[in-house]
Amino acid sequence: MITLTHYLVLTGILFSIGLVGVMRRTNLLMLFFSTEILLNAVNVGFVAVSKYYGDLSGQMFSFFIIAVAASEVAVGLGLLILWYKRNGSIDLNSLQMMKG
Amino acid sequence: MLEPISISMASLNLPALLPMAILVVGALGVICIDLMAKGLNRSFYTMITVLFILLDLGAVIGYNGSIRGFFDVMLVDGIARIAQVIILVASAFFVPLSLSHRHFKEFKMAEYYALFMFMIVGFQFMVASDNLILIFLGLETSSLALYTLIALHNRAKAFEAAIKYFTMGALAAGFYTLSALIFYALTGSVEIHQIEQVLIERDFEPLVGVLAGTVFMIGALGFKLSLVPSHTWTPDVYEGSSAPLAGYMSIVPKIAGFVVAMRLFEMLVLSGVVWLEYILYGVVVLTMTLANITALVQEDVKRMLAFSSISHAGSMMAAILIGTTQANSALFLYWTLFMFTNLGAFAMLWIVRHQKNLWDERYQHPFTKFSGMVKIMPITATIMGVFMFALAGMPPFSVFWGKLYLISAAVNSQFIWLAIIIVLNSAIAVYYYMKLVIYMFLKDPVSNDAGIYATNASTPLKVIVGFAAMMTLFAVLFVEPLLNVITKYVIASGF
Amino acid sequence: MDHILSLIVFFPAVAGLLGFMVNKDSARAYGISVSAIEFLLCLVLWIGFDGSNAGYQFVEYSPLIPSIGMSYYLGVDGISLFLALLTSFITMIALISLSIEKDVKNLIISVLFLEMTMVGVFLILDVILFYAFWELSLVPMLYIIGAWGSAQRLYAAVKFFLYTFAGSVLMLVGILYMAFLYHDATGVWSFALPDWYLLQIPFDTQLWLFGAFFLAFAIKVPMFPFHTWLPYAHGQAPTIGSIILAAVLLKMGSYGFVRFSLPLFPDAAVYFLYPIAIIAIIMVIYAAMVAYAQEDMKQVIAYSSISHMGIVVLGTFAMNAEGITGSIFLMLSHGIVSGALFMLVGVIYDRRHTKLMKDFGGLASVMPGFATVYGIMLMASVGLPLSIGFVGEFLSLAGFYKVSWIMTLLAGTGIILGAIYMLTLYKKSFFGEVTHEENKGLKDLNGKELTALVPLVALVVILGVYPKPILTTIDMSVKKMLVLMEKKAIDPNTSKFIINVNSIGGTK
Amino acid sequence: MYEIIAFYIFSALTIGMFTIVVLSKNALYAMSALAGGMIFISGFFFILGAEFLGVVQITVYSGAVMALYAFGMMFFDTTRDVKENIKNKKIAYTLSILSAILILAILCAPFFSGAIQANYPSLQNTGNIQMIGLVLFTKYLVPFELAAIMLLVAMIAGIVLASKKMDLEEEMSEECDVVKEVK
Amino acid sequence: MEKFVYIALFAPLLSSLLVALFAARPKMLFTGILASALIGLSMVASFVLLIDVNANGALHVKMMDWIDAGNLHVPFGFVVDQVSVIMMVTVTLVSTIVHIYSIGYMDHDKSFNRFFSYLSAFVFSMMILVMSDNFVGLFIGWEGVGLCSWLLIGFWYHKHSASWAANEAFIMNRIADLGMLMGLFLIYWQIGSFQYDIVFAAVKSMDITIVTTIGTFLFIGAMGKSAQFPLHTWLADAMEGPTPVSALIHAATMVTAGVYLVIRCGELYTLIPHIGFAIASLGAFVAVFAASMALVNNDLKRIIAYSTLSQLGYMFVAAGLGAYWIALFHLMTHAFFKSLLFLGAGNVMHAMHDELNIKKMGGLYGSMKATAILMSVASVALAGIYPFAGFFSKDKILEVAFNHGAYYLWFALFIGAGMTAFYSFRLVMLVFFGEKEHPKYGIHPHEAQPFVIYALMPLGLLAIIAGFFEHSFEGFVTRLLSHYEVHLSHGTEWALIAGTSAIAISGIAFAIYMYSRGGFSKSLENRACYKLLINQYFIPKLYAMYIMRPFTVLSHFIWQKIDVKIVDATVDMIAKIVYGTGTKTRQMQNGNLSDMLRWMIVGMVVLLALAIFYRPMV
Repeated sequence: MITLTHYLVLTGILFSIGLVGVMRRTNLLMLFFSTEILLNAVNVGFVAVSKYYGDLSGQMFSFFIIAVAASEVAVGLGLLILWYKRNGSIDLNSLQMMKG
Repeated sequence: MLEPISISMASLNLPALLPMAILVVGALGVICIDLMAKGLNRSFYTMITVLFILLDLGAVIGYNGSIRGFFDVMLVDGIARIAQVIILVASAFFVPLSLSHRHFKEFKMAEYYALFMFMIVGFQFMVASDNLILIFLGLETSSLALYTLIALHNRAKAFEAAIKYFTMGALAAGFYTLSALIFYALTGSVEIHQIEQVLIERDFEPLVGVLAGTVFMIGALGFKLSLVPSHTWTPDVYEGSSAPLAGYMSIVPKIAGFVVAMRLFEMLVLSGVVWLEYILYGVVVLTMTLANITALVQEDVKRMLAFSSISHAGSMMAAILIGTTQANSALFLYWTLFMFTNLGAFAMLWIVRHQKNLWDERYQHPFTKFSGMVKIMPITATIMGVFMFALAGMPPFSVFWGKLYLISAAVNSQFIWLAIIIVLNSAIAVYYYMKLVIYMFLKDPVSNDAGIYATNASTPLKVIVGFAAMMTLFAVLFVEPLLNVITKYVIASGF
Repeated sequence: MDHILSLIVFFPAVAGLLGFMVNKDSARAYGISVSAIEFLLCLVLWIGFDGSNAGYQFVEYSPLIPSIGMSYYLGVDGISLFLALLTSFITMIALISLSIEKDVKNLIISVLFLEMTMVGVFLILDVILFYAFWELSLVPMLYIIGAWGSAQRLYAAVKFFLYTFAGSVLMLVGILYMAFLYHDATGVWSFALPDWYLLQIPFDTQLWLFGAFFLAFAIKVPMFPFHTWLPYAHGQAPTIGSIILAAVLLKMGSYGFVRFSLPLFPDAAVYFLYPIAIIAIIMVIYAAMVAYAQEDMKQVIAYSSISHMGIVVLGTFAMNAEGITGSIFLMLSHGIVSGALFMLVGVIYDRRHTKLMKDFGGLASVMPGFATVYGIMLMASVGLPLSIGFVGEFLSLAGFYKVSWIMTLLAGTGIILGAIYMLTLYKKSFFGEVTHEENKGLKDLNGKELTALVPLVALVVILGVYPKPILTTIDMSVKKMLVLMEKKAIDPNTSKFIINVNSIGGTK
Repeated sequence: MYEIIAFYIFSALTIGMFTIVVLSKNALYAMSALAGGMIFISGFFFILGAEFLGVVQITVYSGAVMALYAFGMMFFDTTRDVKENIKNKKIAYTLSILSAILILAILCAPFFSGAIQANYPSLQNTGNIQMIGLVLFTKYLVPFELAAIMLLVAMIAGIVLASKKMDLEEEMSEECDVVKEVK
Repeated sequence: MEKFVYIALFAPLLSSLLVALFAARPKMLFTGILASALIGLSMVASFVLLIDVNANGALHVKMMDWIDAGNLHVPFGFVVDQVSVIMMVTVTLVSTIVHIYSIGYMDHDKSFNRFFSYLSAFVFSMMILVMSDNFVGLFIGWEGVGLCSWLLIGFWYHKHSASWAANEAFIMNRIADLGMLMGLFLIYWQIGSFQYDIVFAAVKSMDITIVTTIGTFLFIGAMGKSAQFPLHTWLADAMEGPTPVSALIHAATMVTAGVYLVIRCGELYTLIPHIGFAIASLGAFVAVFAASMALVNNDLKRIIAYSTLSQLGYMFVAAGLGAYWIALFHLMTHAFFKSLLFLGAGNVMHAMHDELNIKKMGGLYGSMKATAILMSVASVALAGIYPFAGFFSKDKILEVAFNHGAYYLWFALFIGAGMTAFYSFRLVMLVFFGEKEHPKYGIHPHEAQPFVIYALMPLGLLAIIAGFFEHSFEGFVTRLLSHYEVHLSHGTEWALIAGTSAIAISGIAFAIYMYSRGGFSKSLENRACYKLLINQYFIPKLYAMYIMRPFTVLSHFIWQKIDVKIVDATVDMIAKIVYGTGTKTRQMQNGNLSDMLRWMIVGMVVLLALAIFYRPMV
């Protein structure tokens, strides 16, 4: 029997994978991929809990998360394009102008 | 099968949505005008924006409906209203900073103003709800708009700032959703008041779950409030943004964040989750101290102010930690006073902005830039000095009264050590504020040309700075009425 | 006379603001006029002051932030009256003696603002506003030291500022905690000092609160080991800065002890009496020895200030009318004398641009008038009877004798050591042959300097011979305070102690 | 039984895909894996009876988002292997492992409760999409509108950021009436 | 009579202030005359008061209140009783003569006017000292004479030695003054008043230990002013001042203030005879100790200074043993002949162009007859030869010591008397008789101006005849002071007188014999005891080595090591640590996005770990 815990653990695993990506990716585009993983992981959890409680709020949350994810992609890519036009690189290490 | 649904319009309480609607209309209107008439002057857009903000403000102040609205998604309680007023007032003052002497590309774009208004809408939703979904959406709306606004400054540094802010924001969004998930899993609800109810019913069991949810929420809000260790974006983003936006960022997103934090954390702290109290204590102390200490060694005024605003935010978290009515009132009082002072400080930076980095390759506003300013522009230097003293918590300038009230709240709730840490931090902080004063007043000028300092000065900017200076100087006179209003609303909303 | 205190407090600030309109050439005259008017106002205050009334007079009260209990509350009693007078007097004299040309307008405006804050500290009865004035006084001083000081001025100014600022932040917590206690006891918020006086505080709490206030005052006084900002501040400050710093600013600390530490926390004050007395004695001896080792004339006087302030602290903590009255009088006399001494150093510095004693010698023959005034001030400084310095020192030590004779003896060595470093200073710079060619052509005191110095000399003698009118007025308020302390003490032993140290007989 | 098998298969696939996303050196692989992973996630949605979300997941993510990423990737010319200069790998991996353990430890805790009264119960005899619609257009109408605004913001942002207006040189973007040069 | 009190007191002040107006001007003769006249006026007033007191008893005057705080009330009050009036007369008399003398002596000094201002100021201070009716008033005068002494010793301030000596005198006196202050405080807190009459009335019923303490503290004060061992070194060094100063301050008046104090507090000291005996012992020791140093010294003024020291010792013996009137009597006679001796020495110095080494003089009798005679008279009086003044007073002191059964004291004084006679005449012989050494140094001595000599005449006369007033003096002052009963048989008394006279005469004779034959052989100078004496028992060196130097070193150490390196460095270190932490924490802000993200995750990990492993639930 697949319980809620199964889904939550899956969520945890996926979220952790996302964190790994966030921490190790230095290509900004691929770093954004990792953030998508984070949101997707949470989506699974929400739907599972929603199902478990028979409550729709979770699904709603998921729905909006998907919307947010889509918006983020648009803005994020826009920023990346700007940066790329200016610097010719989307490597994270090129973002070193400001520090200290 | 589904029942037909009948909903009375009155129960929706649509006026609660009116303020946001006004700005949405404004934003859309601005875009439409841009489509129809190209090349309108920035002053037009600025003033239209200010007008809409004022209308919005009127709607917020004039609102007298019930607290709940629209299927209980909206929550227009006291703190929501105060926070909105602060957000709108701050916006109304920061937007006109676009009317600088120099012309900047972004201020010519109608999109800038539209995004600005959308951003405000996002913040307003954030504070006027206790539904985690709506809060999330508000947060994201405002954040996305803000990232764009930063990038619109169109400098390499601005892009860098925007990307850094964006990426960290995405991670924070992940934390937020995970936290919401945990709370949802715990309680089956995404509304803070219901979460509270269920948690209390179950006596916070399983505690580890509650704490995990809290931890991720600290992560998410901590990013917004720039709490250590999620604060690292702050100086870079402030440096990369234009001064008006940086100043804006030091005030408005944070007050929105504080309201959410207040709704969520205080509920937990006051219900006896000691763990959170300890953690918040630690975070508060760490944030204040670390930011202060790092600010000491900054070479750029803007970065210094960034660290200083981190530190101020840290001491505001103390208000949430304390959690009494007085502390919460102190938070809003402090932030109002801090708003005027920071408005002044950043507006000053905006005024003295120069096209080229004449003083330092790396920094736009290095301390050396301000050397001997009192000899060249005595009044400017004096006003800047007043802002610095105010930020340092020097009596009788504005921030002092906020700090006083906050420490008083701490003392009255027996948080003596917290109070001591706060004041010790202000003793450290005074050094870096003083550093600017020392540069301005006690060093010899590098150049005697007043022109290079005032390249960006214009009448609107001067008026704004003058207003901010007045508010800073004579804060003592309006602390009482302000406090009365704030306390009234804070009590009304049960905090 | 209803609002004379407000007038006295804010007149210099308003005048300072208007001073921005005054042309640079006339700034000095403007400054002198304003400070003279301020001094006259203070004199009017003294004339109007009812010497037989020990309580607060000319009280002005209006609520400012009622929801936290803060009010605009002014009042003057025998203790603060003369300190306010001293402030206005010294400011006037300092401005008369002013010899700086650079940015003189800014300087004068700063001094006027400083005057406001100093007078404010002495006359305000609302603790929050007291704190505000207290902190605010640092700002003009920072500017004065930092902008017109000598080579190391930035370091000195910053050190002065940070040290004293850092010291007083804990006081803020203390103040707020007092307010909390007051609210707890009465259900009303109040920051009015006379209200607080009536509050009885548990013993342990008193200890903590005493500590919080103590640090602020101790740094300001400055007490060992918190004194190291002072030599730098004095060493680097321009003459006018040193004068005001030594004459008035340091008194704010000792005034704080009298005004706050003793009447608010009598038990704690008695409890901490011996540690503080030991620190005071260390101050006296240590600072005197360090002063002896100095090569810079100004540093000698700077350290001598520490030494004298040690006696002030000792007198204050004697807890009897003699000691406290004496210490307040000593504050006045030290204000006048150290102010004059710094002014004198300034005179010679203006001429020679050095303050090192080895650069002088034989000045007595070149500048006899200067040497005479210096000598008079020196004798006042070492506490010669019939000079102003004796009365306070005698009373302070006499007062403390009742508490502990051995400590008084140790502190009394300050009299000897004071003579040693002062006479050495005088010998090195004034006696002997004129060894440096540059010194041969030095001009004696000019009219401006004489105008500034003669009133000081006159006061030194007049108040030395006839201190009674001042002493009785102070004494009245001090006695009232002592009665209060005795009545409100929690620990019966404290009351007993206070009664005992105030009565004749029974000491060993 | 069927659910168990599906869960494990989808789990394995998703985890695998996402692992490829975060570890692959090739951006194209990573993107493809991401797209795959998202589709497999929609599989969970279907398993859990959230058909509407499953569909949205596929359209929005696999359709819109991935398309955007694909365009971006072409623009950035990262179809080849990406050289990543990862600093402090050890710290990153230690942190990763730690965070994974902690998150899992917490999510393993049984913190759901049976005594929860569903606020918006899914009815047995109503389709998922119907129910969603019902809730979305009553309770969540305001968030829905806000989401619309957010998408509008994103759209404007995307357009503005990528538009020619932002191509101007830095110096040109700041005009001044009086130009003063200072040495 | 009150007005005479004020005249006696304020005429010197007026003189000082008036003359001070011209202090910076070149010499003006009238300042000297004015000062002398005003001091003379004071003297006249004092004599009037003397007569009045003799007739009507003591006079109390309260001028005004001075200090009023707590229970402490100190007025400016004056008492003119038998003791103070004697002191007043002595002081003003000697002062007047010294003033007149100084007109001649300071003739060529460019600071002529200043000198008279200081000198009159001194007289004023001394008058306050003796006339005050309370201890604090006495302390005013006490410190005031100290100040004037400082001014006058350092009068020729361009001389390093003079200013050094001035400071030494002041500081040494301050050390003693502290003791006195402590005594005053103790009196105050015991009795609540400083008035003599109240205090002396109260001490009778007080705990004896407290009285002892008070007596000790007061005597410490007296030791400083009267230069008793170990605070004696300043007196010899004080000879750097102009000679009239030495005559007035360091012989006749100020240095006797200590004795005056003990006499004044006689009622107190009679209660504590053990302290009195200690005082007497110290006095006897100093009498011999100082005389021994005078034996070998070659400095004209230092010899006289040591002699003064020695005579002060005699006075303390008398006072300590309770013979207050005898002490006072010796104080008075000593004032006359000792000032005469000094003033004569001043003449010699003038004649010798400020040469002080008596070995370089000799044979001055030829050119300075009057001075020689006057000095000889003074020396004889000092030696205590009948019928000169010194005989009466000094002999009495020896009698007292013997009578008291303190034979050691008596013996010491007895030896001292011999030494006194010897060194006095050694001086007379070396200066006025014997070989003329001065022509070798190109000096042509000449007698002082006639008015100077005339001015000295009264002193000479008094040195001769003052002793004959013994009985009337005794009768006068014992109205206030206690009587001193001598319980010796007439035979013993006569034997004592004979013995004392014999040793004095033999001392004189030995001196004359030795020095008329050219003095002692040079080889004596290599002896250890000579070295010891000529170096003043090495005490000044000891002070320099073991007090002054360590003090200086310690002061520098405290400043440079403790104050700068520890106290200040600690403060700076705190600031540096905070600042240094800033440079460290700044590295957290390295601008790398990856690190920023990691920091966020670190925060989460830490908090999660805390959430799992640390969950306080209070």
